[in-house]
Formats: sequence, C-alpha cells, structure tokens
Amino acid sequence: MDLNSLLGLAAGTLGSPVVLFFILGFAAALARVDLSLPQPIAKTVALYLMLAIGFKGGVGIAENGAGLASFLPLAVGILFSALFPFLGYGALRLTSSLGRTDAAAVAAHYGSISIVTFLTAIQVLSDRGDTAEGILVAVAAGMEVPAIVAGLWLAAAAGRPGDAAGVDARPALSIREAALNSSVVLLLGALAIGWFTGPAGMADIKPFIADPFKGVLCLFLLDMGAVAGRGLLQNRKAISAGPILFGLYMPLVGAALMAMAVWPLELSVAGKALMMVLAASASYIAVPAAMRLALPQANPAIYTTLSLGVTFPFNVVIGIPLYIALADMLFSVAR
Amino acid sequence: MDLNSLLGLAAGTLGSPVVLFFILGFAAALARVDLSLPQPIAKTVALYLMLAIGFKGGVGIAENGAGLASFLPLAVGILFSALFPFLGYGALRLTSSLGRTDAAAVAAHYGSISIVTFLTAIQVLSDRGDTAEGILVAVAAGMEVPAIVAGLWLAAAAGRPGDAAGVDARPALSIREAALNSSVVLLLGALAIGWFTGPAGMADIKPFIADPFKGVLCLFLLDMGAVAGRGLLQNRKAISAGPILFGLYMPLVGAALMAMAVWPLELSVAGKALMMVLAASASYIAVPAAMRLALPQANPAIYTTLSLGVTFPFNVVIGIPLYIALADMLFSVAR
Amino acid sequence: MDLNSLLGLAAGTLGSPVVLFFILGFAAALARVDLSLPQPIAKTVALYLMLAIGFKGGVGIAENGAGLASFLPLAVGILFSALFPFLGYGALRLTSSLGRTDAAAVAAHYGSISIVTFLTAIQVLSDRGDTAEGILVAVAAGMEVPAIVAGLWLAAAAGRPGDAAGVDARPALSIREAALNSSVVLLLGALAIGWFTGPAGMADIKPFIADPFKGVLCLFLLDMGAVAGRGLLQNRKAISAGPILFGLYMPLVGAALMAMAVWPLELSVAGKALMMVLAASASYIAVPAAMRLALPQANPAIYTTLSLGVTFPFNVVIGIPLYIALADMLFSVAR
Amino acid sequence: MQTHSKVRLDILIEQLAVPRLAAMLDSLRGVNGYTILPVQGGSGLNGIWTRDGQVAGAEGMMMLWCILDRHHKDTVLEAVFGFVNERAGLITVSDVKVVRADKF
Amino acid sequence: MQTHSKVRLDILIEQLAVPRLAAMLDSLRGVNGYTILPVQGGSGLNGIWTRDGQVAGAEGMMMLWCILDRHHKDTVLEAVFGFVNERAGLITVSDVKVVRADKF
Amino acid sequence: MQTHSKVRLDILIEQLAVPRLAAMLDSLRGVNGYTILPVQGGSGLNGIWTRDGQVAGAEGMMMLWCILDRHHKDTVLEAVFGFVNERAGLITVSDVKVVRADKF
Ligand SMILES: Nc1ncnc2c1ncn2[C@@H]1O[C@H](COP(=O)(O)O)[C@@H](O)[C@H]1O
Ligand SMILES: Nc1ncnc2c1ncn2[C@@H]1O[C@H](COP(=O)(O)O)[C@@H](O)[C@H]1O
Ligand SMILES: Nc1ncnc2c1ncn2[C@@H]1O[C@H](COP(=O)(O)O)[C@@H](O)[C@H]1O
Ligand code: NA
Ligand code: NA
Ligand code: NA
Repeated sequence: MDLNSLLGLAAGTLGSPVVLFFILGFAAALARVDLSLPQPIAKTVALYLMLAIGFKGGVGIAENGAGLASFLPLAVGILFSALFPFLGYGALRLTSSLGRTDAAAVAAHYGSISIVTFLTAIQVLSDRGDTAEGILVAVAAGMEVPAIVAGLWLAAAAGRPGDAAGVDARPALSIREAALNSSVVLLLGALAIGWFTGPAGMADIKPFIADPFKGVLCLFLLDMGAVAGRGLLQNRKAISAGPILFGLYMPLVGAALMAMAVWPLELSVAGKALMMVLAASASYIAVPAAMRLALPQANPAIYTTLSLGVTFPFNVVIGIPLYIALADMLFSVAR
Repeated sequence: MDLNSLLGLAAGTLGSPVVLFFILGFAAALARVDLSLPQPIAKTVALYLMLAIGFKGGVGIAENGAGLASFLPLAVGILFSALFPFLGYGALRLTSSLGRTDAAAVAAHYGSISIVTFLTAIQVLSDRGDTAEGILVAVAAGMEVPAIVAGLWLAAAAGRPGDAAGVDARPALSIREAALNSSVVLLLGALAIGWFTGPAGMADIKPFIADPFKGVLCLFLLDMGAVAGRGLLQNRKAISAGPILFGLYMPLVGAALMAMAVWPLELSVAGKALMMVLAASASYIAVPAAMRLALPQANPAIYTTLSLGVTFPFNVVIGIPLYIALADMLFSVAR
Repeated sequence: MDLNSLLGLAAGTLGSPVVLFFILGFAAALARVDLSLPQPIAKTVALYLMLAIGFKGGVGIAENGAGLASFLPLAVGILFSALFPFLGYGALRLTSSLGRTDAAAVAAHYGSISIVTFLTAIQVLSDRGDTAEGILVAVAAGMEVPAIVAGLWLAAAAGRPGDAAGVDARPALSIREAALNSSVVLLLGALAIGWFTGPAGMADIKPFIADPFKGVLCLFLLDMGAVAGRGLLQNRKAISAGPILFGLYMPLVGAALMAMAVWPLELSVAGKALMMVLAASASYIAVPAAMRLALPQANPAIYTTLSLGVTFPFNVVIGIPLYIALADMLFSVAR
Repeated sequence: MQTHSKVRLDILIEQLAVPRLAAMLDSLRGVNGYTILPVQGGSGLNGIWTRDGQVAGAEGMMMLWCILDRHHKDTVLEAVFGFVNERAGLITVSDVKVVRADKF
Repeated sequence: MQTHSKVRLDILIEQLAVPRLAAMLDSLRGVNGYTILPVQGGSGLNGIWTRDGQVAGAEGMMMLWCILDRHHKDTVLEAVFGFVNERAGLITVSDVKVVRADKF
Repeated sequence: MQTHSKVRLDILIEQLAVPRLAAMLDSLRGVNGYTILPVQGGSGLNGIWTRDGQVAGAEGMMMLWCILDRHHKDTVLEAVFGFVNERAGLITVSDVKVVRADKF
C-alpha cells in the first residue's frame, strides 16, 4: 500500500458520519456547548451497541464455524491484556512523573480495550466491504478484565514499601466485581444467543440490531465527543505533557506489538487489523469503574482524561486508518 | 397434534431470541449481575410496545372489519377478568396460608393480564406465520381493569368483620385511577388511530412501529428477566411454597377455563390461543400499582414476586407453547 | 385551489398519524391521564429529530447545490425573526392587557420558530410527494435566535422608565448563552455533516435517521400533546382572552407577511409554504429558556402556555394545511 | 443577614401516592408549596428496592420536601402522618432558617 | 466520635440558572464545593410543575446543597440570596456536624 | 403531636461504592434502613463533574440518607467515616424529629 491509498483511507475514515459526529460533539464541548445525551440514554445506547455487536459476532461464528484454531486470537488477546500493563507501567515511570499508584491505574486502561473504538473500526472496515471473524467479539470481551487484575497487582506491589495507609488494608476487588461486570456478561450473553439462533435469529431482529446500527453509533459518538471534550477542558490542568505523550505513543506501541503477535495466526486481514485496534485502544468503561472501587487513591482525573480525552480521539481520527493500513501492508502482501 | 410437534413448538419458543434474552437477564440476575435498563428507558420501551401493538391491532381491524360478532371475545374477556379473581381467591385460601387481604390482592393479578406475555405469544405465533384478529388487542385492554375492581371488592368483604383499622376507612380507588390508567388509554388510543388510518397509516410508520418491534421486545425481555430474577432473589424468603404452587397451576386453570369459554366463538385458532394466554397471564403493571394505592395493607413482596418472578417466567418459557399447542389440538381439529 | 381541495388537505393532515397522536396526548391530558414520556427520553427524541432534520437538509443541499441565491431565504428568515417581535409587541399592547415585560417576552416567541411544527409540515408535504430545498433547515436554525435579542431589547427599553428593580441591573444574556444553545449547534452541525457526506452518508445511516423518522415524530407529538394539554389545564387561570386571541391570529399574520416576503424568491412552492410555517410558529424550546434566564420577571406561565398550549395545537391542526393551501394558491398559480 | 426560623418536613412516600398526598397538602392551611425529589432506591424493614429496570413505577418512592411556619407544624404533621402511616414511608421534622419569612 | 459544627445551605433554583449560580459560588471565598440534586417537580405560589415530558428543560429545577464554615455564612448567604431572590427558588439554612473540619 | 429526637446522616458517596456501603450498613446494629437519592453533579477540591452523557456511571455519586437512634450514632458514624474517608465523599450529621420512635 502506498501513501496515496493511506491518505485515501484516512480521508475515508474522517469523512465517515460516525467520525464527523464525534468531531462535532468534541468541538462543541471545547466551545462550551454541551451536546451530550442524558445519562440513562447514554447508558442504554452503550448497552444496545454491546448487545448488537455481541449478537452479530455470535451469528458470524454460527455461519463460519469456530474451529479450535479460531480460539487462538482469544488466547493472544487475553495474554496481551494481562501483560501490556507491565510495559505501560514501566513506560509511564520512565517518561512521565506519575506516581506508582497513578501509573498502575493508567497502565491498566491500556491493557484493556475500548469497545467503541472497536466498533468504529468495524464500521470503517465494513464501509469498504470487509468483515472480520465473529470470534473477534469474544476477544474484545476477553481483553476487558485481565488488565484490571494486572493493574491492581502492580499497584499493590508498588504500594507495599512506602504508603502509610497501605493498599493492602483496603478491600480488594472481588472476582464478581471484576469479571462479572455487566458489559462483559451482556457481550458474551448476546454472543451466545447469536451463536445459538444463527442467521435465522439475525433475520428476526435485523431491523433493530443491524440496520440502524451505524446511525446509533453516530449518536453515541456525538455523546462521546461531548464527554471527551468536556473532560479534556475541565482536567487540562490535572495532567502534564508526560502522560499526554504516553496517551499518544502507547496506542502505537500496542498496535505494533499486536501486529507481531497475530502475524502467524489464521485470521483475515480485517481480523488482524481489529486485533491491532483492540491493543491500541484504552478502556473508559470497565477499567475506570474498577479503579475507582479498588484503587481510590489513584486520581481519576488522570486516567479518565488520558483514556477518553487523548487516546480515544487519537484512535478514532488517526489511529484506526493507520492500523488498518498497516494491516493491509503487512498481511495482505504476505498472503 | 402429537407430542413431537409439541416438543418442536416448545423448542421453537425456547430458541427464539426473545425468550433467550429473557433467560439471559434472569440468569444474570440470579448470578447477581444486573442487566436491567435505566428506568426511564424501561418505561418508554413499555409505552412503545403498547403503542405499537395497539396501532397494529387497529390496522388489523381496519383491514378485516369488525362485525358485532367480533366483539364477543371482548365480552368474554371482560367477564373472565371480573370473575376469575373469585376463583383465585378461593384457591389461595384453600391451598396456601395467605391472609384474606393478601389473597384478594394476588387474585386480582391473575384475573388481569400481562401485556408482555401477550406480545411474546403474538411473536411466537407470527414466527410460524399465524396472525390473530386485531380485536384481541382490545380484549387485552378490556381485561386489565375489571379484575382490580373484583380484587378490591374481595378485600373489602374480607376486611369487614375483623380488621380494626377497617378497609372501608381507607380512600377507595377512584374510577379515574383505576380505569384511566395510562396503559389502557394508550393501548386503546393507538388502536383507534390504527383503525382510523388503516394500512396507509401503517405504511407510514412501519419502519418505527413494526420492523424493529421484535428486536425491541428482546431488549425489553432482557430487562424483564433482570427485574424478575432480582425480585425472586430478594423476596425468596417472603413467599412460601403454597403461593408459588398457585403461581404455577393457576395459569393452567385460567387457560383451560378460557379454552372452554372461547370454544363456540368465531375466532381464528391463533385468536383463541391468545385468549388462553391472556387468561393465563398475571398483571405486573396495572394491578400492582392499583393494589399499592388502594390496598396498602397487602404485602407487595408477595403479589409482585408471584406475578413477575414465578408466573411470568413460567408462561414465557413453558406456558405459551403449551397453550398454543392446546389451541391447535382443540380448535384446528374441531373445524 | 378550491375549497374542496383545501378541505381535502385539512382532512389529510388531520388523518395523519402524527397529528392524531398529538390529539391523543392532548385529549388524554385534558382528561387528566398523563401520556408524557420520561424527561430524558423527551429530550433525546428532540435531539434525534434535530439531528435527523439537519442531516437531511445538508444532504439535500449536497444533492441540489446551494447557489448564492439560495441563501436569500436565510436572509429573509433572519430579518423576519428580528423584526416580527416588534409587531407582536405592539399588537399585544393594543389587543391585550399584558404588561410591557410580559408582552416583550411573548413577542420574542413568535419571532422565533417551533422546530416540531416545521417537522410536521415537512411530513404533511412529503405525504403528498413534495420536498423543499435543504437550505430551509438552515433558515429554521437562523430564525431561532434573532427574536430573542429583539425581545430582550424590547424588554430593556420598556423597563427603563418605571421598574424600580431595573432590567439593566440584571445580568444580560451572553452571546454564548443566546446563540450557542445546543439546538442551534446540533442543527447546523448535522447540516454540515450531511452536506459534507452527501447521499453516500445518507445511504449509511438512512435506517436510523430517515426510515423511522415519521414514527418517532408520532411518539414525540404524543408527548408534546400531553405536555401542551397539561400546561393549558394548569395555567388556564393565568391567561386571559386577549393573549389567547393573539396566539390564534398572530400565526396568521406571520404567515401572511412571510408569504409576501418570499413571493419574489427562487424557491419551490413547498419551500415557500415552509417559510410561512416557520413565520407562523412560536418557539417553545430556545426562547422560553432564554427568557427565564434573562428576563426572570416575565411570567413563564403566560408565554409557555400561549406558545405551547395555544399556538402549537392551532398550527398543527389548522394552520399547516391552511398555509400549504395558501402557498399552493399563491405560488403554484403564479408560476 | 437576618433569617427566620421555620420547620422543614421531609416526607418519603411511594410515588404512586404522591398525587394524593399533594392534593391533601394543597388543601391544608399553612402549606404554601412543596418540592419533590426522585429517590433511587432504599432499604428498610420490608426489604431492598431500586428504581433500575422498573417498568411500572409501582415500586418507586419520592421524597417530598416542605417548608412550613411553626404555627402550622402540628396540624400539617398530624394530617401527613395519618396519610403516610398506612403505607410505606417516613417523615422527619427539622429546624431550618429562611430569609424571606413571608413566603411560608 | 468528634464532630464539628458547620452550616448547610439548601438552594432550590431553576436548572437553567445553575451554571450561573455555580460560577458565582466558585468565585466566593468560603465555598469549597457543592452538590446538585435533581428535582422531579413541585408546587408553589406560581403553580405546579413536573419534569415529565419536558422537552426543553426550561421548567425544571435543581437542588444545590452546600456545606460551609459558619464564618462565611453571612457573606455567602447574602450573595446567594441576591441571586435567587430575583427568580423562582428558595434557600434554607440549617446546622449540621461534620467529621473533617478542614474540608469546609 | 409528639415527636422523638433522632439523628440523620447524609452520606455523599461514589455510586460505584454504594453496594459496598449498603452491605456495611446492613451489617451494623442500629441501622434499620436507608434511602438513596440520585445526584446530578457537583464541585469540590477535585473539580467539577456532571452525570450528563456519562456512559459508564464511573463518575456518578449518590446521596445516602439514614435515620438513626442516637444510641447508635457513634458506632455507625465511625464505621461509615472509615469507609467514606478513603474515597471521594462527605458525611453530615444533623438532628431531626420523627413520629414513630420504634421504627429506628
Ligand atoms: N432508618 C431509615 N433511614 C432512612 N430511610 C429509611 C429508613 N428506614 C426505611 N427507610 C426508607 O423507607 C423505605 C420503606 O421502609 P420500610 O417500610 O421499613 O421497608 C425504605 O425502602 C427506605 O427507602
Ligand atoms: N413551602 C415550600 N416548601 C418547599 N418547596 C417550596 C415551597 N414553596 C415553594 N417551593 C418550591 O419552589 C418552587 C417555586 O415556588 P413558587 O415561586 O412559590 O411557585 C415550587 O415549584 C416548589 O418546588
Ligand atoms: N462543601 C461542600 N458542600 C457540598 N458538597 C460538597 C462540598 N465539597 C464537596 N462536595 C461534594 O463532594 C464531591 C467530591 O468532593 P471533592 O472530593 O472535594 O472533589 C463534589 O463533587 C461535591 O459533589
Ligand atoms: Na488496549
Ligand atoms: Na389472567
Ligand atoms: Na415564528
């Protein structure tokens, strides 16, 4: 792939209504005009998107089958999610002035994933006629939680020597609170239902779950843009150049590492691109919630702003076309 | 109809995404994962379903006409709703240890109807290509309220001898509060509009009201499952074996009685099956609200748990295929 | 156009599900049955409608181009919005007993526009196969705010001599608060996105933004009817015959003036009809909010009830067919 | 700044009963207004409840907040208690100060 | 457990005016924070209102809750009263105790 | 009308931590119930937040309202303070009167 087609892809992404509505919400927020949705709606749209993507993923598996080999990406994703926070923690301690606890909290976000970044990438791929394997949805679900455990472990290790209050004294996160969070359950539950009912089930509920999907995603990204912009504005003082840089280079590192990890796998180019997107994206639903509960001494303004205000916009506007182009270059040629 | 086709129907019902999402919500709740929707959404989805079903029913009447004979089911439904609570009350006093007031409150629920059970049955029927008469929606609306009046009358009669505080001293339910509740008004209003605008009106708003209907129903049943499961978990101690048994056998009694009542009527097999479903279902919207207002001394944990936690799941998972199979057997053969 | 076709149009409008659902909500409210939507939903549906209409307008511009001449209606609209409040103020002072501040506040509402009246008229036009120019959406956006400025100027001028508390002492409305209100930003932002992405963008999100639009409008008008009816009932004592008459004749005056103003313009008949609808409609979103903020001494019961309880129903039920018929008569023949 | 002593009632009550309670308050001398706050959930002798997922609103409660002059405290409290006592809910009474004495 | 006396303001105000009031509070010495609660509806001299169905939110109100040290009570109350008095709303003042004296 | 003195706790806490706090309260002697109110937004030393647009609810807070007998005030306050103090939130204590002494 040459520069021209990369630019074409970037322009195509930027010209997608999904991304443009994100930019609208973001720009309006910077001009202090609030285009966010009421909270019950925002929460429901998020549930809808997870239900829909889970169901579609399940139908995809039903259609194309899922051999044992197709579970390899799942293993790769889970491993990545568990290990990447260690790299992130080291990078933050080297290239920023964040304390240990904050660094651990931030690092956990980058091991985990952003489902909306994932959805946007799926949309960009489908705009040019590409679909990935249904199992990718399971990979996304599988990558949500291991990073949380890794982050908490890092914080506990870090807290041990100095901290008077002591991390250990605090109630740890129970397995239920970490793993059985409702987004993971809904994603996997809908996947199971889609798998079970297959294309016939999809035919039933397609006008709800598939047809309006892209439009709903536009509405959601309008809201996400509004919230990201507002957060950036409000917390711009809480956050210095070091962490911001981290929020820009770490996605690239994640995508590059993942590119190597998926190289040998039996996966479509679109599937490999999506794995890179998952690696590059940072959580702003499951991980912030877990950190607030289990690591109250970390500063939420830092990790939320980085993940939602810096990395998310970066990925949506620049990262996604880049990762897809890279995947095209590396894996289309190779095969 | 032989056992094989009954099992086939049951499997078909259980394999429907609508029922599977109910089971997902229910199972998650039992595992203490909350998949419920925010309340403003849950309420709106309920309004949407009533608006849609009312409108469709009205269009159905406009298409096929409604002679005088077609109003007979309405009369049968209203009568059933007014009388069935007396049977229910007697049964509860015999087979459970509930006091008079609680028995009256519970009995009222079973004379009235559950609109979602009704919708699920319509969906199961339409999955195999069956449609019922539009007037059935009016029957559903007509059956909501008489049972409330019957239940309050039972409670008042029961309360007279002993109770010091005296039921009579309390403010009765006004006709406005009972009959003009918003779900009945919306159902009948939408029916009137659908009747008036007919197929042309339907063509206008079909992409909102008809196409995504089944998908929305899935979302709603996810929520209902979550709420039913949570309620069952929380109130499992408030409720003993007697009432639970009642919640399982009373739907069968209602369906059987209704089967006899509709036997001679001019109604499609699907219509008769739906009448049985209405009889078998128990209210968890209109009646609990009325009971809380007019019968505060009855224990809501009992009637809500029975209706939503026991009878509703029973009907959705087992009852509906059974009633449809029965109707097939009784009425298809007979004609 | 003769009387028959006018009556036919009126019947067609009244027979539209959109208008019938409005009447249902309104009538139910008068019977004290509340069919309103929960607030987060009502707000979101309003956002959806603005997003959808803005986007469609933008796509329309992309399809048909927008020469300089097509911006003339925009100029006419803005001018109308800025000047009409002066006429309204004079009329109110002459034909009602409202004080200066209340008169200024009310007059501002009639210079501005009601987006839902506009949408309803678009729907009525499209039901008979007519579409207007995309630029009309920009006109609607452009007419929202000038009337606010005019109304505040009128109130300030009126308040100067007598008022002890003095209007001037109060914090004026900042430009941000007036012009950058979220509905204007969303309308114009969506218009820009629609313009940019054009028909391809529309094809992407049509199942969300276009197909269910009319059905969603029904739901919204059910809610608007409920709120309008409730407001009329609650505030019927706060408002006397003079202002009510104003609420009925002023739309006609506005539509007539606008008919003259658009006469020479290069605009479809449907476009001219919509300009008349905009002129005739009164704001109940942007202007009431601005008046509460910047003119707290004006009585909200008066301006809200007039705009939402009197003029809005009048326009939806009687005004729209009338303005369209007038436009047909004046402009179809003329060309 | 000069302030005046008033009485504040906090009334927790089932939302279904709010229209009735409101009608009663409107009819009482000494009640010039009240404010209703939504309640998300709670726990008591009759168990736990939450608003989430509720389709019917039968279970929800609201908090009603009412500022009174102390002259009317006893009559109002008696009437409200009679109403609330027969259903789920509770009432607290506390002392507050306000700036505009005439409003209450 | 040792507690310290503070002052609590409850400010009921139109939600449209909340950003302005918040900006004012942020600028006042002695105000370290506040909390905003949604209001569902109410009744007063100017009639009844409810949040249900509202499209624009022009009618809604919010409750603002602010804990102060008593040293700042008078200046803050005066400023807030000047703001609230010219529009719909009301303020109450009451005594509370807190554990962490330094936070307010 | 006869009333009885009780203690009222107002606990502002992150909504994510509500289930844990509720479980703690349920386990404490002297706590017979509590009521949870939604919070729309607020401002404090750690900045401003609002519920609008929130996808995850990680940022939201809730207000927990609990009526106690004064015998249990100290133990309950100590336990609750230990819980709230390590995260965002605050507690106020005030005096109220109730009609039914036996309920608390
Ligand atoms: N001690 C208490 N403090 C605050 N709220 C309470 C208390 N007890 C009960 N409540 C509230 O009142 C509702 C009904 O209480 P109960 O009837 O005891 O179940 C509960 O769901 C709580 O919202
Ligand atoms: N005595 C009162 N107690 C509590 N809230 C009140 C009282 N009076 C007025 N309010 C609230 O203040 C709002 C405006 O009051 P008003 O300006 O008197 O109509 C009402 O809608 C109520 O929410
Ligand atoms: N003085 C105060 N009065 C009322 N609420 C406060 C006050 N200070 C803080 N809060 C609330 O507590 C939350 C967290 O406070 P903080 O940890 O200081 O940022 C804020 O967002 C407010 O909702
Ligand atoms: Na990642
Ligand atoms: Na029944
Ligand atoms: Na106008």
